[in-house]
Amino acid sequence: MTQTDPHANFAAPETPDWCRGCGDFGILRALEKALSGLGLRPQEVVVFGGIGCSGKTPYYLAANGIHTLHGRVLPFATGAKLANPALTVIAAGGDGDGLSIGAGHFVNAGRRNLDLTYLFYNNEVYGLTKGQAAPTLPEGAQTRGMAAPNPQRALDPIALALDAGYTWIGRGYAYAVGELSELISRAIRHPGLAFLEILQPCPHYHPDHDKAWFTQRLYTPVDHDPLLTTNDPARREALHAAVQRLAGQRDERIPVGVFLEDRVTPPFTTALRRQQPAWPEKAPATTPVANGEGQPLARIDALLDRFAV
Amino acid sequence: MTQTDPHANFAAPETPDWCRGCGDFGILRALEKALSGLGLRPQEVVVFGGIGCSGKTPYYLAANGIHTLHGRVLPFATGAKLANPALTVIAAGGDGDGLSIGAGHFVNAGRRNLDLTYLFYNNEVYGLTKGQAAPTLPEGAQTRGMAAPNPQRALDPIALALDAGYTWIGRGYAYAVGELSELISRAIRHPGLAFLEILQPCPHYHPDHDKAWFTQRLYTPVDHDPLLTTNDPARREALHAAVQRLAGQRDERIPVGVFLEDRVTPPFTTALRRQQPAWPEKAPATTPVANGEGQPLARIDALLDRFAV
Amino acid sequence: MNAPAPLPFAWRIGGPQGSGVLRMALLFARACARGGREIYSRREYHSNIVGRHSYFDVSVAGRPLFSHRETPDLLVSFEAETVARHALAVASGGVLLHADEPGVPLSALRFLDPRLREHLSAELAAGDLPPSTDGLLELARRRGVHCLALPYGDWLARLAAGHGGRKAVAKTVNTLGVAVSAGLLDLPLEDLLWAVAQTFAGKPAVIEMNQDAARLGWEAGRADRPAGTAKLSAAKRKEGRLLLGGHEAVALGKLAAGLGLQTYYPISPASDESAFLEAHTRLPRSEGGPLVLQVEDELAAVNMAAGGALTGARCATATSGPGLSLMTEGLGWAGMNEVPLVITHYQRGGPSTGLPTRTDQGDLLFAIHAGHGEFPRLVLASGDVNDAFDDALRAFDHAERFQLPVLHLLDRALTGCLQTVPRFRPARHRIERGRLATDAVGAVPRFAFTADGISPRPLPGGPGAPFWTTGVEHGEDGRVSEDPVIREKMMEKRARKLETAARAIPVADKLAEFGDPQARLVALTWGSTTGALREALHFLPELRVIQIRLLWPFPAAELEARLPDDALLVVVENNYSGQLAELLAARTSRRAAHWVLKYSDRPISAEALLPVLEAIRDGRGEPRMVLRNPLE
Amino acid sequence: MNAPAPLPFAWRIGGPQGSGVLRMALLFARACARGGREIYSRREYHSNIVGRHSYFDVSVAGRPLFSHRETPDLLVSFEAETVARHALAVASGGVLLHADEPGVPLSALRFLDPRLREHLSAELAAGDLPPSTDGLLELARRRGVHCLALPYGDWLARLAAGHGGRKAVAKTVNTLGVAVSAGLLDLPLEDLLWAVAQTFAGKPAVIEMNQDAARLGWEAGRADRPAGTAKLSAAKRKEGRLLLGGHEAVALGKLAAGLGLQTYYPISPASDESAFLEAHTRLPRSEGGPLVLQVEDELAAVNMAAGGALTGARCATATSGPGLSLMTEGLGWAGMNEVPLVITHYQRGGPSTGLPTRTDQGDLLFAIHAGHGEFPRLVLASGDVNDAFDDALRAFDHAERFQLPVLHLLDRALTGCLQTVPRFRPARHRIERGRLATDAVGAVPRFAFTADGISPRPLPGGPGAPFWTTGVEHGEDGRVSEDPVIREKMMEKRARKLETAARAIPVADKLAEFGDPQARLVALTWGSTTGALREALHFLPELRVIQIRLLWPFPAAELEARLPDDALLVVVENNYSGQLAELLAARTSRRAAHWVLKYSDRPISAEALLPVLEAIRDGRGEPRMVLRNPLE
Ligand SMILES: Cc1ncc(C[n+]2csc(CCOP(=O)(O)OP(=O)(O)O)c2C)c(N)n1
Ligand SMILES: Cc1ncc(C[n+]2csc(CCOP(=O)(O)OP(=O)(O)O)c2C)c(N)n1
Ligand code: SF4
Ligand code: SF4
Ligand SMILES: [Mg+2]
Ligand SMILES: [Mg+2]
Repeated sequence: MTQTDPHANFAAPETPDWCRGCGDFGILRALEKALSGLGLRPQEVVVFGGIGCSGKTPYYLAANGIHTLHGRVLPFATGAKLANPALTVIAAGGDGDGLSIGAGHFVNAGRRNLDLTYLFYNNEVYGLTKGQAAPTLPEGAQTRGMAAPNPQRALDPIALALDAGYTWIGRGYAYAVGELSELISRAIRHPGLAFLEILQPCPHYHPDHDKAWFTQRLYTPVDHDPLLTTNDPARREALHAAVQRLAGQRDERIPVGVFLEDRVTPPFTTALRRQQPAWPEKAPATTPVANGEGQPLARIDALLDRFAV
Repeated sequence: MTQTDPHANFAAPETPDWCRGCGDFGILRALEKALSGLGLRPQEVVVFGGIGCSGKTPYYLAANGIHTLHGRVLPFATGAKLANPALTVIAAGGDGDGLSIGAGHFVNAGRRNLDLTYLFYNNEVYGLTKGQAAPTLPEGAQTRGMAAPNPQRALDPIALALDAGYTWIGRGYAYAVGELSELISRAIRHPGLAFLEILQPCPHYHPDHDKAWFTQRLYTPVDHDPLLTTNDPARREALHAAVQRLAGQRDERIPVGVFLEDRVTPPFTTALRRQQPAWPEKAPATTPVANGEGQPLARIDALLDRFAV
Repeated sequence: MNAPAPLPFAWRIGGPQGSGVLRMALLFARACARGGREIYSRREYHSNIVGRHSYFDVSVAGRPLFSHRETPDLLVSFEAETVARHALAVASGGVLLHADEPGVPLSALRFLDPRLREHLSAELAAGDLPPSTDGLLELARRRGVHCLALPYGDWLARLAAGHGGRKAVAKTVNTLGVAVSAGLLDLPLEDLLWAVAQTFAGKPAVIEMNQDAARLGWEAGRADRPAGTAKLSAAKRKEGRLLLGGHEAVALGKLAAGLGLQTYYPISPASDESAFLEAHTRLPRSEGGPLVLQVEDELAAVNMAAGGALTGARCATATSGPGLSLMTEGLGWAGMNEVPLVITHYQRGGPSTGLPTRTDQGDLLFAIHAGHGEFPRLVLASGDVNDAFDDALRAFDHAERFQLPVLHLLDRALTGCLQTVPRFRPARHRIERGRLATDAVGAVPRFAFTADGISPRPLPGGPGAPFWTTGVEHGEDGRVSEDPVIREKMMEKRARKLETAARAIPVADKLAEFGDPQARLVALTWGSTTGALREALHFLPELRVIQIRLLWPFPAAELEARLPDDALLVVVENNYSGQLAELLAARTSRRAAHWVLKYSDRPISAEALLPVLEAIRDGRGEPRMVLRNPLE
Repeated sequence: MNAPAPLPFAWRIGGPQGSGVLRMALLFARACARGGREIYSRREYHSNIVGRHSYFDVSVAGRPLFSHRETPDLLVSFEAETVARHALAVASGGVLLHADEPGVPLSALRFLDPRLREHLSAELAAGDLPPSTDGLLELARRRGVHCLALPYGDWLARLAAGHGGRKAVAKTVNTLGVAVSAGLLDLPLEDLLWAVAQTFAGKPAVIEMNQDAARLGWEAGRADRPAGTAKLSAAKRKEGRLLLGGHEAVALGKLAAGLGLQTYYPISPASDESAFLEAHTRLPRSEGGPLVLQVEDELAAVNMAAGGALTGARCATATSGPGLSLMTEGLGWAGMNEVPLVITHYQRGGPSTGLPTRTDQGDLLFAIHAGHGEFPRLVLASGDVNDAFDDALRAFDHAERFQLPVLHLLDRALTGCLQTVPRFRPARHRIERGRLATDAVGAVPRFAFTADGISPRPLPGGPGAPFWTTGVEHGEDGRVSEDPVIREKMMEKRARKLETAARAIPVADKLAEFGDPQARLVALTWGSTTGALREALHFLPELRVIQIRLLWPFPAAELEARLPDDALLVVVENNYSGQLAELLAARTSRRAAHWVLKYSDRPISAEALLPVLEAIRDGRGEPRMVLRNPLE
């Protein structure tokens, strides 16, 4: 992250076509604010969107915006970050995108502590396809788009992110723009894989969970210390158990804030350098492949010699 | 499960083409034993295999054997069980099959407490494609098929199964055929979704983890009570925490046995009957669709009336 | 168009998504159909939940209709964006209903496409008019369009009195607009009131309120009738008809077929079918009924359905666009394992996410070749709502008789349409379940080599012995075999099934012919574009239309036998590359002389097709002719 | 074969998987190549880790070779199953080396395919011989094969003394067998010893032990030479040659191209390439070097590579069979977003899991049509190891110049082969990176409409302004647009790139011609089957061969221009349905008169092809001729 051009404006002129009152507006504003507050240059920020109402986020930001495929936002973002580690890479996608069709990537991304920020919009429904149950919708719930109560049980994104190995985990709320923007900044600043669940009201299909519903329930746990700075297995176990407990609270009281900030697990860089010591300095995206005449710069002579007869 | 024809022989005449000493032999024998011990009829048992050395299991069993696609063993098994709930349905697949390419299904199957048994062969490698790292291989480990140490971290199948919602969770060891067969029986008898991790030595690609390695480490926790018979959240939380702790032990001491047996969570049947009260009695596979003359039995007249003009 | 007399009457309604446009189109269509008339309508909408523009065209006539019109005789609008988008499309002599409100500058319409804004501004500038909706109304007037400003606000105020206030009645504005148009057209009030009752069925207070609005609007319309406006006065009622869309017809066909399990992952426009099924799983059926399950992705959907089909249930999945791409591997597995699996594929604008709510016929060659390796499959495509029901029902018979996956293709135009059709008669259908292994002793192996390639199919839990199947190449017993001779025989066996299917399927299910069998000008098409050609036949008697319904195996011999040597072949398709034309070239000795294509992902209408076909008839056609309409 | 003189010498070795067959074939091939000879070898193995049968054919000659032979002149075997499978294939007059051990009944060979067991038993019964390996040896002898029983056990006992005992030397049995064959063939001992040193490089003790075994075996072979055995005596050494396989050539080509990121999911046979790359990421390169990452599945692999390519890195993924099916959606995204992405696809036996370790050319039409909707892509196919290197290198240039996904097809026969080729000369290549947006002010939008369809490509972090891309249809600025006119223009722009590519790619990269340009008999092919045809040219001078290297866009005009009106077209393919023949029919005015196909998923050899081509030449050919060999 280059720290020039502070407070660039990340708002794009495009008009969002979200429904009135959609939580996505708040998230967009919080993200703009966070990016601008971090003093990032729009050229060096790449926001990848999944497919869904949420996935439209990059359209409305003045940063590089890549609208990907349903469920594949993490692979795209991962590829970009590997190829050009100097970029600030953010993945934004819905709960269906992330935990239903994208669940395999969700889980496997946790195996690589790559410096990405994953914003997971939890509205408990499929917005853009007209209100079906998302994998975060509790069993028995029935939203406006459904013909019958949900027969399937909900997955808990925080618990799964923890199991999968994400090293920064938090939860925010779409309408609390200030707090959310602060959480996003912290997630971006974290030098590993950050997962931020954002509780996002969908007034169109899930009107029960409106502002009032959330306001009654949200709280910031004061006694929770998310920092992991020691390799002591007991501390890790205790912290994991605490995060699991926080994750489980989704009914009467819903905690928000930073749940885990693991400063101990080495970044993926460490592992990658074992294979490719030139990374990240000589990144695939920015290292020339040909000289002035177009001749390949890669030297494969020694390798060819192995096949010589 | 029909209880006629007890002790049918489930051994097929086919010669397995696994390597000498492969843990898969033990699993095969344990499975034969369990099926036979449960007094199941071969015709009513369907074993679905993933793709991998492990996925070949159904070839060698005298039960219906469906060799599916890499990573898709759970969807196939789910479809069969939904269509014909009278069948005993078992899914058998590798760790790559289940947690890498199949991780999305692994996680989402947990949302449906369907009466399936999932045997997950954990050998920490991709056997059939020549020894690459499975998603269960720890970071830094290097097996015989790998050019460099594993740059990615391991996933914990037990922790993920727990958080995904599997209602029976256990771990067994391939060479302990008697115990394993008992675990498989219990998993099959569980009326919901059962997950059994099987520690499976792969002498060919992962010779470090041989019999001796395992024998030194395996133990059965005596003080762990896997039964959940109450809806009391505190008990559930405590049990989950205990399972998480057991899951985490994979180095010096490795627990085996039943970790969770949740008798409280209702089977998927309950939820499905809300949509389709005729299920499971009138199952899709066994309910006639036409009368003697071939005329459709479904009566759509009332529905057509709605569109009448 | 050279023969204005028999043109169907064209009505259009537009408005932002979420404002009730779909329901109002249905209301109007119902009212017209109730009066004995036939309907065909098309729907356009954005990939958005609320706010972006959508519109509906409803064509009405005394004869069966299969195509919409691009130039409405009457436009119902409520706000400025609809006026801006459609004012220039209204047929000269037609009527434009708009809210009696101040004009809006085009620049204030946030969802108007920049290209369209420029286009309209240029038109306005050429007419020395301001870049606003007022300017556009004036331009319409100059073209002979009657623009009627409706005092929706005043009317709502009047209705508010009897129905709980302004807020409660706000939504009846739609009904008012529709009712005014009904009055203008002399549509019988009782048909309108019936349609209102149908449309709000189950909500008596809402019905009452909207019927009041309907009366109010209808009277106003009658009073305001511009001279020369078309009449849709009372006609003879016709019994035994349905008004519905393609996805509903497919769902009904599947239910009639005895669907046991439908798995799906939400996707536009396919999920409309699954939503309909989900709402109707409990329909009286002799016994049992389908399970309809939303699963985690399309990979799960296709393979779960295959897993179910293996046990003997009739199983299907339905998808669109990217969903089919993800089902490719599962399709191949079903092909290799000879599993009867039905995949209903609703084509939408591609590639990639494409235009999820627009129509396209771009997936034909993909459907035929999807999947690595070579395996038999059937590909059917429906041309209208009738076909959709029949094909959905038959797809299961094909799948079970020939033991292979069946891809049933539709396109968004067909799903989103409303069409009047004769009531479906499932009882006339004879279900065929194919060859099942009934021997208690599993004497015949699962993949036994047979003359027609079809082996008796055992079911788990059934009378036979257990069986094996695998996506790996296998012997007759379903166990892996890498033997070269077994491999050859198994490839030949599977391929033979396709020949068997080609022999067994009646030619009428392979292709449908319309128009003069002697005509030299022959239009070939598939899918919903058939409709525009069938409609065109009314105006171009020297045309003959052949609709290919079975696309794979391609009915090459049957088609060639029907084409005289001197036939002038025109292929009409809703895609860029002319995929049927490519099939024709690959599979027959014939070539299309002209390709008429449309790839703006709006459906082809008879209206747009006619001048092109006339040009071709008159020797003025280009080899490749693209249908365009900048105002759709 | 009608001209025995110039036939390459054919050597075969067989044994269970995991027993070192691959290494021994390499050892023999190296020894021969070292002596100035050219090599082509083919590999057959089961989808299994240890125990099932595998074998290797090595052809040797003084001229470049591109095809194997199906009837070895010399067979090296160590155990009964190899004898059983290959005894009947050895050319009459050839040599069969087997272990001096008691015969084994065929029924005791647990991995012998039942069909083959029956076939062999029938042959034996016909000759009044017992159903055992002894019977088969006798049958071979009757056909004039010299069967030499080798005392491997005794030799190992001798070697054991000097090298740490029986167990330590057990594996040298392989070297012994190879060395006996080398001695029999009069192959210079020093070449053999050099090859041993190469093959066990880095393990001095192992080299020494195996060189001792080599000497021992070689002497024994020299002593035992049956009269008339071919000689591979010392020839002139040739410098500047390589001996390698297709996947290694591809990996080298990618490295030369400046590969930045290769993502992959393990799959046979594609992952051999990635494994090779993983082992060589640290190769000296001016600066940097590729990342090679095993990811969670093929969906991740293709989309991660696309994500990397978006940033300007040269990115690729490699897969086979089912992997490509899963990449279909990602391919379409890259097409829609004009991302330079290279997908290397190693075809294997399909459909479904198919025959993962056998060869097939069944994915051509799938590669061309994969993905819903219509978008441009390039499809290249390599015919041999030379092509593999060139195409891998060029694929990136194509991808970046035309901003589209490039599918580089290979087939298992080509990956699994070993071929001697002139040393690659990457320095002669001129890398082209296409049009990049270099303006600091991003004046030109990402998808600007241009005459050739190619827009300057901005990179994130680069000098331009930020840009947008989306799989939804979009305007020049990369933002979603559902405007019908923009849609049309964007479809046209993307399609134009394919025309641009077709114009820009030199004809020599589109098709390669071999043989007499005047010959009437023209064989068309693609992929590794080219090799058999090139080899056949030596025996059939009235043949002309055209290899299609660029399959999409199909070089129809260039091909037609090269085909005289009276050309007799024969298509040769390793698949069931004749996919190139289908393309030919769809895209040109020509039809293949004969289809020569092989779909046992074993490669086509010149040996099998020749009689068929002769029959065609002589007017005795059938339209469809299937090559079969029950013993492969
Ligand atoms: C492969 C594929 N399947 C299905 C779809 C259709 N689709 C578009 S958005 C969406 C779900 C959106 O839900 P979610 O990810 O929760 O996002 P939200 O709209 O709620 O923000 C689906 C299923 C698609 N685009 N691609
Ligand atoms: C879609 C797809 N990708 C890749 C493969 C190749 N493949 C076959 S087995 C296998 C992995 C096997 O590993 P695991 O699931 O752990 O099973 P094991 O062999 O270890 O029992 C892979 C990647 C495939 N068959 N299909
Ligand atoms: S449907 Fe829901 S998530 Fe989508 S834009 Fe509307 S309110 Fe937001
Ligand atoms: S490779 Fe490993 S898992 Fe596969 S058969 Fe051999 S020992 Fe078993
Ligand atoms: Mg959502
Ligand atoms: Mg494994």
